[in-house]
Amino acid sequence: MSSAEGTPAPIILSANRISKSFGEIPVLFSVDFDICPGEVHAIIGENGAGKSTLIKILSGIEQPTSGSISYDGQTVVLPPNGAAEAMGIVLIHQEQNLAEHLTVSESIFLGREIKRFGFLDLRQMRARARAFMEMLHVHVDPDARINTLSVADKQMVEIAKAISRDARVLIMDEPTAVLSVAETQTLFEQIRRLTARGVAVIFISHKLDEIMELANRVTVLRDGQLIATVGTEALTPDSIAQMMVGRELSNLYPPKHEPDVDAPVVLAVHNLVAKGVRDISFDLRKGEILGFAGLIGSGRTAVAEAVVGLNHRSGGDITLNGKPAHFARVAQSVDAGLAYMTKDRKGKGLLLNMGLRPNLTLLTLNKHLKFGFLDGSSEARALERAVRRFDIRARDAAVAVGRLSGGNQQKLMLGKTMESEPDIIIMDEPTRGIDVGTKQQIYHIIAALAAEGKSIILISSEMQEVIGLSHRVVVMREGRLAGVLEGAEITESEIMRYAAGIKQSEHHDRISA
Amino acid sequence: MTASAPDTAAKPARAFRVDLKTVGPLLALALLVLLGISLNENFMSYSNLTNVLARSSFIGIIAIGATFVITAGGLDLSVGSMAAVIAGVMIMVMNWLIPTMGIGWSVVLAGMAAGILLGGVAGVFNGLMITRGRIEAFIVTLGTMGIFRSLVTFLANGGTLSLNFEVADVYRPVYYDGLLGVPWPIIVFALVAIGGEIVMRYTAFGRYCAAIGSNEQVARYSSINVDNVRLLTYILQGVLVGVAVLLYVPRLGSASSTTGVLWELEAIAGVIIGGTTLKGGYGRIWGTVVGVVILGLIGNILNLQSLISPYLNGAFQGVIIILAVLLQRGRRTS
Amino acid sequence: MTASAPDTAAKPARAFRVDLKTVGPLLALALLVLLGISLNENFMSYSNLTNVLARSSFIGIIAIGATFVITAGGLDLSVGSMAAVIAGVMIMVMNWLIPTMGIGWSVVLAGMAAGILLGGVAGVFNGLMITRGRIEAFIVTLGTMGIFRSLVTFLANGGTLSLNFEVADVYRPVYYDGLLGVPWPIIVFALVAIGGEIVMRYTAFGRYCAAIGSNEQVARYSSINVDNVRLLTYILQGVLVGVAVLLYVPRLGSASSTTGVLWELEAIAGVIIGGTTLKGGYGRIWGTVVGVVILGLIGNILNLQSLISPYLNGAFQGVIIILAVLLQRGRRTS
Amino acid sequence: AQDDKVTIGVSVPAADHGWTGGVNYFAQQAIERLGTTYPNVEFVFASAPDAPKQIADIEDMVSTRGIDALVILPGDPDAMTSAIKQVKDAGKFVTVVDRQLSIDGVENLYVAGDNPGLGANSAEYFKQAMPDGGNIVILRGLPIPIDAQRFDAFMAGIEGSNITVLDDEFANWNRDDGFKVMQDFLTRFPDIKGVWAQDDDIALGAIEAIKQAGREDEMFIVGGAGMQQILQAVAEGSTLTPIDVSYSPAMIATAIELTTSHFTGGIQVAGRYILDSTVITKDNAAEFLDPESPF
Ligand SMILES: Nc1ncnc2c1ncn2[C@@H]1O[C@H](COP(=O)(O)OP(=O)(O)OP(=O)(O)O)[C@@H](O)[C@H]1O
Ligand SMILES: Nc1ncnc2c1ncn2[C@@H]1O[C@H](COP(=O)(O)OP(=O)(O)OP(=O)(O)O)[C@@H](O)[C@H]1O
Ligand SMILES: [Mg+2]
Ligand SMILES: [Mg+2]
Repeated sequence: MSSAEGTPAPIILSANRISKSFGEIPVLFSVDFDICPGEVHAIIGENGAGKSTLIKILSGIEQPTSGSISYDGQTVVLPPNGAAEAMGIVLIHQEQNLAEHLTVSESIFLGREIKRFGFLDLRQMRARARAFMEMLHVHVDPDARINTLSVADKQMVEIAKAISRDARVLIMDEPTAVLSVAETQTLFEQIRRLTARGVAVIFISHKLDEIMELANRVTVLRDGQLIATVGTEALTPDSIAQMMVGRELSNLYPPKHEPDVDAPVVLAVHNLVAKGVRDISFDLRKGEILGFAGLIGSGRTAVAEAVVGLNHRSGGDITLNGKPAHFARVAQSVDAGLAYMTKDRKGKGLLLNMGLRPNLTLLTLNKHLKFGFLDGSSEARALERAVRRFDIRARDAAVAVGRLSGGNQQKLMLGKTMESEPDIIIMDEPTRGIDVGTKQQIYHIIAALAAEGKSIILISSEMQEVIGLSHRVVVMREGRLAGVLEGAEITESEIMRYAAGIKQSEHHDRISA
Repeated sequence: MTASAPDTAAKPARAFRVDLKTVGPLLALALLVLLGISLNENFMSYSNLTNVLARSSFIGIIAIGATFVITAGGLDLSVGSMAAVIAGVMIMVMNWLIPTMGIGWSVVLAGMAAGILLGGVAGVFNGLMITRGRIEAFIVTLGTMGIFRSLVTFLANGGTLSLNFEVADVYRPVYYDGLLGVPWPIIVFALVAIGGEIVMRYTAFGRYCAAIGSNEQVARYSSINVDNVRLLTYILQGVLVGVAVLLYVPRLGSASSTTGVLWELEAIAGVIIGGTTLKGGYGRIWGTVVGVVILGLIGNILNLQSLISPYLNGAFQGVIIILAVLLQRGRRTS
Repeated sequence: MTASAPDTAAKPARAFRVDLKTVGPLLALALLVLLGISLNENFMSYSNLTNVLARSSFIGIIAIGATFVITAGGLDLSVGSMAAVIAGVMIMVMNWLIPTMGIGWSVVLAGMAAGILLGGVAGVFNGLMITRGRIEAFIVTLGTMGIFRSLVTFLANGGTLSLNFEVADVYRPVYYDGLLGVPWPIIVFALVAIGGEIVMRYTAFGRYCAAIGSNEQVARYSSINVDNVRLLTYILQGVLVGVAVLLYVPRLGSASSTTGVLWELEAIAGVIIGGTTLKGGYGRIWGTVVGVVILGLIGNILNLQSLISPYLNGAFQGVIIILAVLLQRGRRTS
Repeated sequence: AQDDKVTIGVSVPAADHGWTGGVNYFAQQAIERLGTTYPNVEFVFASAPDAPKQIADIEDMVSTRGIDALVILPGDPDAMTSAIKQVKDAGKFVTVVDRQLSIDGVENLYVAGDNPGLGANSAEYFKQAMPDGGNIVILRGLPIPIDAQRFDAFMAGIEGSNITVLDDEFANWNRDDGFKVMQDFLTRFPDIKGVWAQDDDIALGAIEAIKQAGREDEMFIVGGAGMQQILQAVAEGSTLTPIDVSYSPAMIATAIELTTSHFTGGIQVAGRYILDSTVITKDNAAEFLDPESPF
């Protein structure tokens, strides 16, 4: 382990001509992959390319249909169900994998509890859990139950859990999808600390700048085929994207069409108070894309959920198209043309055991009634539309949603929300886990919607996305509105300054005065 | 049309299992029928089959309601006691109305209306305690199970409530007669089953039940009024218990504290043998029908043979129930 | 030490509710005790309290096993019948050993060993069918419920199995005597409860139960042997049923087909009143103890007064059960 | 230690079938009646679904209600014996009803029904009504000892006759089960001359099944316990239910009265009172009819 630094490092883990089929559907075709101690090896590829499948095979969760795995130079059959952890191969799943009823410290040590005299050493586990969380700069009580945490905090718990295991190979499947810049940087610090100690890290992300920053080598998959494995030095984000998508990617962000200055305000929120939200006011104009930026837990989601009636609102007024609106339930906001797309696709967005069709139409079933009964063909048409529009790729159209690749789940959820044909759309992390190619498509869709006169609130932890798309940006901090940025003010550093509390908005002071 | 969609996905190995999942209950049923035929030549007689189906109709109708409740992630333990109290009240209402309305169909219809109404009210009560009171369904319906059972014992003074004989004569045909030789209970059971299948598969309500049972949170975020849908399942359950009792009362014209004992267990067992999952999220009405008929046949077959000591009836029942589900066991692999 | 810890994270509004969740069952218990005191001055007498606790010990010990099963997302409906069959076999074994071993403690101890062993075997059977056979726990244990019940009826030839009187005299003190005036059943119950609490909270097994009940997949990916842990819960349940029967036999000295009827329902009710969730993932042993004692007190209180018609006992019970849980209803808001 | 206040505990099984329903009814009737007649006698009544609960009830009566006497119809006498003995040992007057405890000499007073007698008397009637023998079916109660006593006595009674028992099944002393089992017996056996249901609830269910099959002229049915509905038919000379065998749940009332008079009447009551399982025919049915009774 300690000899990580030297010259040609020995390969610690490799996949040799791995193929995998689910039933009759092939997903990986004879893929080779290897990783050395101290190295970060990134895997990139479109949604459904087979990245998660590959790393599941590398960690024993799935068994390959053909091909072999070598570990420490030995050909091995990895034990199933995460038992490979005992061998030093640790995986952070793409879909969060925590038991909701357990506490943070229970989750971190699940399966490898610290014991004293045969009994659990609760104190030590709690202390170490706290230490891990502090190391990651997360402010979460080790005794907090998982179901009280936000999606991002859960992700940080997953990371802490993985770091806590003495990994020799640490595999992370899109760990940063729900993290904002600051958390991502903390994570990277930890990854660098681990690689310095000789840990091998496999890293999957759709954020190409992260890849450029972190990875030593990059493996590109497309449709289950290995396209190339290249050293990062030889790459630019553009060239990676091209290898991934198989075509040139220009203009990730569409040109901004500023809405009319006198465009009417369609949604006005005044002095909103709710769980995790303290006195928030903002306006949304017709045809506008209003970005919401902030750190994890700054309350962006809480604002959205309070506005649409998913969470109890304890104060403040909401005006929709000039009329006061009180959404006691989501159904009312949907009817009023205001839709919210959650970022928690597993817990709140999709019914994982059901097919694509019932998931797509769940929000808008009433549109698919004929004489009061469900019209299957109308639902099928809706699915066809959504598949085309959002490029949902299910190798098997009848598959349960839980078996779709993460990105395709996200696209389906987008489709589901758009089915309600809202005038105002609140999108919470809309491109979570979506590949660059599709991201571009979605950005264009968003821009087109705005151009059509729809209004969009874009909550995103991906700074570039907020900057690239938004006409104005609201920055939140600790449940309050820290500032509103417009035009040329919308820059990364400016947003960060507000988000971190270095700068306070006079605008905000005015409102709360 | 859409129902089997999620299943076709699987790999060959799975495909076989998944097939079993659908065919499993039917296979168990077929095996039982073969067993019955081999034991007694009268088994396949028209009268025996109608007897069994007519008897199974009460539990069957109740179990169809239970399928909705369970699909939506709930549970109703009170149905047996509810049936008893509804039967008791129906009888009392009819007896009480005789002086004013005289003997005849009007009294019976009034009794029926009272029964359905009471079922609905009981369902509303269960449902409100569960949805608005936010108490576990198990506890609420365990509580009302005791309450309803006590109530009927109290009303019957520990004994039996008997329907006036003349009214009973008017009412009797509802159990014993039928249409074109098919007894009414079977017809009603079939209608409820078809209706249930349609509601489960071709209405928003059915879809919402599955969604709520699958993931309540997702349902809520999909603007489904979770509480109302859930409440509705309990009301539907109550009304269907009422319907079942409408067919039960004319059979013997009486109700006592023993009426409907353990019906809840039988209904739930029928639902689960039929392939609905107890944790919710997936319900199958036709499976329930098959499950209930399987249970009915087990009892019938036991009475048609002398090989098994009656002391071991329960063991035979237990073994068959487990085997019936073993035939479709692919399901739990997930 | 940790009990209230998980809650400290919450905001004030939550804190109050969460408080109720922990205190709820205790509050219900306190109210019942007050009711008892107001009804009868002998309620708080030493003999009455030890009577109630000793009686509750059977169900209590079984319910502690059920807490593990339910926490791990399972269910065991067979415990009542299992108790009957264990009691029957214990009695038969003891009667059968008398000629060889003579009257005395050795026979009793042999009987006890047989009881525990049989409980374990029954648990293994249930557990294997559920984990290896992949059949829903509801169905497996409904099946074995019938099988066990039949078995005891068969063994008793439809009647009663009675323990030889002289052996019964030797054995009797196990129920009726005690240590420092505390009857043995209460001592055993307390020990099992303390042991259960320790296992649930301070061992990996307890934690794995919660993890499996909360999310089986997560548990599996954490390299927990889900099947084995689950199997163990059923074995533990079986062994604890055995322990409960050890205390039951000296009290009644006999077993019949009616022994242990509906104990499963009472045990599950105790577990849930105590705050464990039926869907699994969260279990609380001390809550179960409180829940079972609440159930025991309800029966006692009904005997303390003559106000409520005995026909309405069940209704009173039902109402109290619902109220007891209503006091901790903050829970389901999530 | 005769205070002027006397407390009598009455413990019976829960009303889980028709006959025990009758027991509950008659016990409460007697308590109400005697309670008004003797203001200084207080009654404590409890009914229990199973043996542990019934033991709990009597424990509570002793430790919290201070009873002077206990009238008990033990649901499961073997299981109850030692608990009842404890009551006796605590110096209480004990009356046992219907079912014999497993050791002798515990009770002061025994008011007994005669379960074997019910079986034997019924068998006697079958032999007499079917001198040439023939096929019969038996619908049994629940698999508990009193059922076994009745059944064994009946089987012993018909031994040596030409009566063939085609099959027996449990009908759980319940009308619904009586109906189902009879339906299936009718399907299975084309030739049934007699049905021994040994309980009127079962008989009522079975009768409906027989009527449905239109075979009421082929056979007769003998129930038991003397339910009004059946007695009415017997009195009217029905061929389907030619007789009934008494096994009145009112025996509990007799026991309560006797026990009360032990305390109020100054008479020492003790010993055994056996209430016969009388065969009720058209001729003597009138004696047993009581329009007030719900049973
Ligand atoms: N258990 C499964 N059963 C059937 N098909 C599956 C299963 N798991 C994955 N697939 C299919 O395999 C393909 C590859 O999925 P995978 O999750 O590896 O993609 P990915 O590259 O990780 O995509 P993403 O970027 O969206 O996460 C997809 O078409 C998916 O639907
Ligand atoms: N401790 C908690 N208990 C219950 N719910 C909580 C808790 N913390 C947050 N939530 C809920 O979780 C959701 C996420 O809120 P949060 O304020 O963290 O969103 P956010 O700022 O968008 O975070 P992110 O940066 O991760 O997107 C909100 O609905 C909030 O009410
Ligand atoms: Mg993936
Ligand atoms: Mg038979």
